[in-house]
Amino acid sequence: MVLNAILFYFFSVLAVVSAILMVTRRNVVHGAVYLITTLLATAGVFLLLQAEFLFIVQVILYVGGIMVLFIFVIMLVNLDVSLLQYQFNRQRFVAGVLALALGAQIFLAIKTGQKSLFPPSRVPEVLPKNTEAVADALFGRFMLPFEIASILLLVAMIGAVVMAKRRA
Amino acid sequence: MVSVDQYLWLSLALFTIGVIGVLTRRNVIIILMSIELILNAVNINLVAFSHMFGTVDGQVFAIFVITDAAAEAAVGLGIILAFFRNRETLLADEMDMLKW
Amino acid sequence: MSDPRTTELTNVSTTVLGADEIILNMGPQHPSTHGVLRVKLKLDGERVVDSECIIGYLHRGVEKIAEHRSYQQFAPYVDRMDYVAAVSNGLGYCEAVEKLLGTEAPVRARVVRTILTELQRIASHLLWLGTHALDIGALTPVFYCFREREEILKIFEKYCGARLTTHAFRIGGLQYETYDGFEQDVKRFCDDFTHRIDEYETLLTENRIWVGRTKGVGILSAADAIALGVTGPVLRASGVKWDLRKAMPYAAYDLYKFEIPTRETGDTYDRYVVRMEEMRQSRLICVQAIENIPTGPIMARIGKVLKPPPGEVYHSIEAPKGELGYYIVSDGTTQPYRVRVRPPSFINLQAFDKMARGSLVADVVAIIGTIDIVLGEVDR
Amino acid sequence: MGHLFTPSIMRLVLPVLYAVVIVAVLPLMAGYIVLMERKVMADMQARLGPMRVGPHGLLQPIADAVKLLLKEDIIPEKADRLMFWLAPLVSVTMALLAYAALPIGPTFQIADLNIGLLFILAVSSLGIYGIVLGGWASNSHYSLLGALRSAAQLVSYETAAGLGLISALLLAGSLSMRDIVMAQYDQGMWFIFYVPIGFFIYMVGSIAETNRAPFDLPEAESELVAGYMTEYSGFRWSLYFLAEYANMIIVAGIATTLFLGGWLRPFASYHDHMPGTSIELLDALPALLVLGVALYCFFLAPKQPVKIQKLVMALVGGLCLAVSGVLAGSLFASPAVLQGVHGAFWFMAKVFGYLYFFLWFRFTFPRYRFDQLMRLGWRFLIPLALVNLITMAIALLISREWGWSLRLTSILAIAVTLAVAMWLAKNDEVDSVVTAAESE
Repeated sequence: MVLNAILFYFFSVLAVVSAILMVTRRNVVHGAVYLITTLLATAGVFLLLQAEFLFIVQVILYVGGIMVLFIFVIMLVNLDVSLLQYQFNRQRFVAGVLALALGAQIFLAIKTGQKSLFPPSRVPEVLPKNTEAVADALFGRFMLPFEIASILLLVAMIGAVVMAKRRA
Repeated sequence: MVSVDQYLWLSLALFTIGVIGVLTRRNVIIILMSIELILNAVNINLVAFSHMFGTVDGQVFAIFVITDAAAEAAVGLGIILAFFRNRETLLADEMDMLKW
Repeated sequence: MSDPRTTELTNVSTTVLGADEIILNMGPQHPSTHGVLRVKLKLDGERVVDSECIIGYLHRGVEKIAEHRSYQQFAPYVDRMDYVAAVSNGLGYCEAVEKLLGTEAPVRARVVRTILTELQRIASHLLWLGTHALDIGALTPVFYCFREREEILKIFEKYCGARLTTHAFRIGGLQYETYDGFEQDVKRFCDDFTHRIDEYETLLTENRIWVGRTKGVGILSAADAIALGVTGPVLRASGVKWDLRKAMPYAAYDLYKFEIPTRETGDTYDRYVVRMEEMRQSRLICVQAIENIPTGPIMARIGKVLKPPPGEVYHSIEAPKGELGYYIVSDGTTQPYRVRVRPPSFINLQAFDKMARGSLVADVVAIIGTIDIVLGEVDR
Repeated sequence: MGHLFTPSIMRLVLPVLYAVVIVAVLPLMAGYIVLMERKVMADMQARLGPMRVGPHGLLQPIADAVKLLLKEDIIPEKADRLMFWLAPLVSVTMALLAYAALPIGPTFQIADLNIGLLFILAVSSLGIYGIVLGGWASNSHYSLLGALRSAAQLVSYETAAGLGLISALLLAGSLSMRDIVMAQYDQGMWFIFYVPIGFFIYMVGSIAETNRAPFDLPEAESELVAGYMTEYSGFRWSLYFLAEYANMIIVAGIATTLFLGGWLRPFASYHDHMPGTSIELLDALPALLVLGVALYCFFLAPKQPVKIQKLVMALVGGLCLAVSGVLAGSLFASPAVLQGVHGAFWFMAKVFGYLYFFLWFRFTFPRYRFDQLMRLGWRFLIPLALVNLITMAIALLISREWGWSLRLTSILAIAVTLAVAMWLAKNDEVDSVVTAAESE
């Protein structure tokens, strides 16, 4: 179990540090690479929570799919001049304080609710087949949301195609 | 033992960083990436609670969050490309005209 | 009002997406321009909008040198123009000077000249096939083609001591008698060659990817071909049945029966088929010629010092690339007043822009290959 | 000392040992695949290939490796240094990471994940970043164009290859690589016979995914010179090279595990059910094969021109002799050892057989143009893979519900898919003529 804790702290520190770097970096490509490390760190956290299927979906779909899209767009608009420009907008102080206030509020919420969280269930020795369980739930109880999600993706695809069509 | 609230602190940290990114950065792509970060923080919460309750619903919902993030990224990047092709700029505060 | 600090910087943007047309420069040093040819392509995304061929990197001023050389001394320069088909160059020049002198080479010399020229045509087409297939990505044919070409070069070496720039012929006939075993070598090569050609055909002709990469690429209509003055396989692939060996027979071509392959659509695939068929026909001519090489003298009776009467002559032959013409003006002295060469590659290259316009970048490589240019002849 | 070998520690030590073996052997294997490629290419092109370094060029890979290590490592002047350094690392680590779930023998497997196949697909799909970032960091127009093209090709052919794999997964029913091989053992039939079209789709997809043969567009396009690898040189370039060959071996490994029965000996299930024939001919085959190679080496040794080459050839002969000894010896050892040693041999044999097809395609087919490549991927391969998946699922359902034998229903499924493939190919022809005309 101590290994579990070590891995958790490693992944969370990695995630937070690369998230901060992502937000502060001037070069967009470096930002994208740091975001990829954050996503991989969160994928590691999912593994710790015995959610392997989600780990795989996160790696294939998120890092392997969406981030490739991001890198493609960054390369297509390789705006060298954006490096020279000022990266933060003028209301950065107000925004920063606002965000921290929001964070403090959630912090307070977790602090008060902490006691009512009951301890994590015993980790069963034989791990339940996670992928089968997710599959049963996905095609069983969550059939309707599954269909809605597929329609959402279809709409997004058509939208993206129309958007990127040349105006010729 | 790693209890559930430590996962909550992690997702809180990522969430606040994401919000800071969205509010303070000018480059639209960085804003979009920060939104992805926020969605990820939400995912960690979902999976942590699903692990706590021993059921799998949280993970299934996390999958739906990821599909939504994919759809949103696709359309968002499409808009950025279309916008960039017309105005040659990527800065959020320069997008101040409803119709150009 | 947007932030003052940024406005002056935004118009400095160098964007990949924003640029409307990019100029791609396939420079003189390029793996698939068959020599030192520079092509400036104006691209809209992937499509070629406009192209311009820049030549001159291999210009040696051959025609100017001719004015300070005697007729015999200039003969070796001729081989250096189309170095891939040196024998045909030699034949064209020698026959032009003989026409100027009003004499003609004896029958035996003309037959041997025909055999060597046809072998040279096969060698030139083999080199074209190998490099053309290599440009489109097929790695194997080039080695098969060079294996056959090696056989032909061996025959040249045995006959006149040189493989590439052979200077095989002399004005008035031949310098050397054919070495004994010449007929057997050529016979062995011809018998073995049909099986070889079928090997290339199985590798490429029905290959879906090869057909996909060549059919409909670089189309040249018959009218455009004639307007541009294109000659040779490129013209015949566009449907015009014009071959000097049949139209204005020279050397000993009138003694033999052979067909002139033509195709209709004039795209890269048709030019490939025409050249493959031409190789078969050349082999046929060699086989017919080898059966009975007439005996007799190999050199016409012309003096050591050639002083052709003042006048001019234009004589053209069917070189592997197209119509190779020599326009020679003599002023009665031993040195020609002017030698003008009509190189087929230079004129065929003008058709490049017509073919490349509207095609994709990857096709440009195939089009350069299909016109079969040799820069030595283009730049002279 | 006893407590040191508690099962939990042993559970860690063995995989680490396997990992070290694989990571050490891989560069050597990649080098010798390069030699195999050059020799086979030469043989197909009526020439000899590398003959100078070592007997018959056997030491050529070592010479290449030394050359690459000593070569100067240039970084373009305005290149993005961090990305330039990171990109080859990403592609090599992703390539090596994929070996974690590959079952080379019944016991020789680093980690039997219950999502084995998905893990390998996920990791190999991350290889795109090595290429894309490398092209971007080299700061030259050509490598950027090459990187974008190869990324687009990889993404589109991954779907096709993935769908091809799923059709085999239907039969296996589990994602863990060991269970897949065991499923083929229980059903007594390699999956290639049940779903050959899935195998074909996966083969084409995997060729495109490793940027090879008719699809090696990005780095071999005549005007893109060397695509994303143009600016790299020396050791960094060899990292990309190692990544490409490691990917090839993984792809071959997946194909053998899913379609060709992993480490199973041909007719494996019949051997066990037939009592009495303890050492069947097929069991002795590996030992005999390697023995033959050893004898051939000894036969060639005296004929080598240089003394040192004689020595090396004799050494190689001795090595082959030792391997055949091990293979023969394991015949008489316990069945577990027999399974392990012969399993590794059969796995390697199938992998190299599969790779031979890679090489064969490379030297016979010319290159596709980029738009043809994309059209083939999206308009022919992916629809065919979907149809194949559906028909295979129906066949499986019919055989489960109505009790027909799976062989019969799968033949019906193959017939239907072939018909659809013909129809797809026909109107694909019509389209290519149309686009050619309209592009004029």
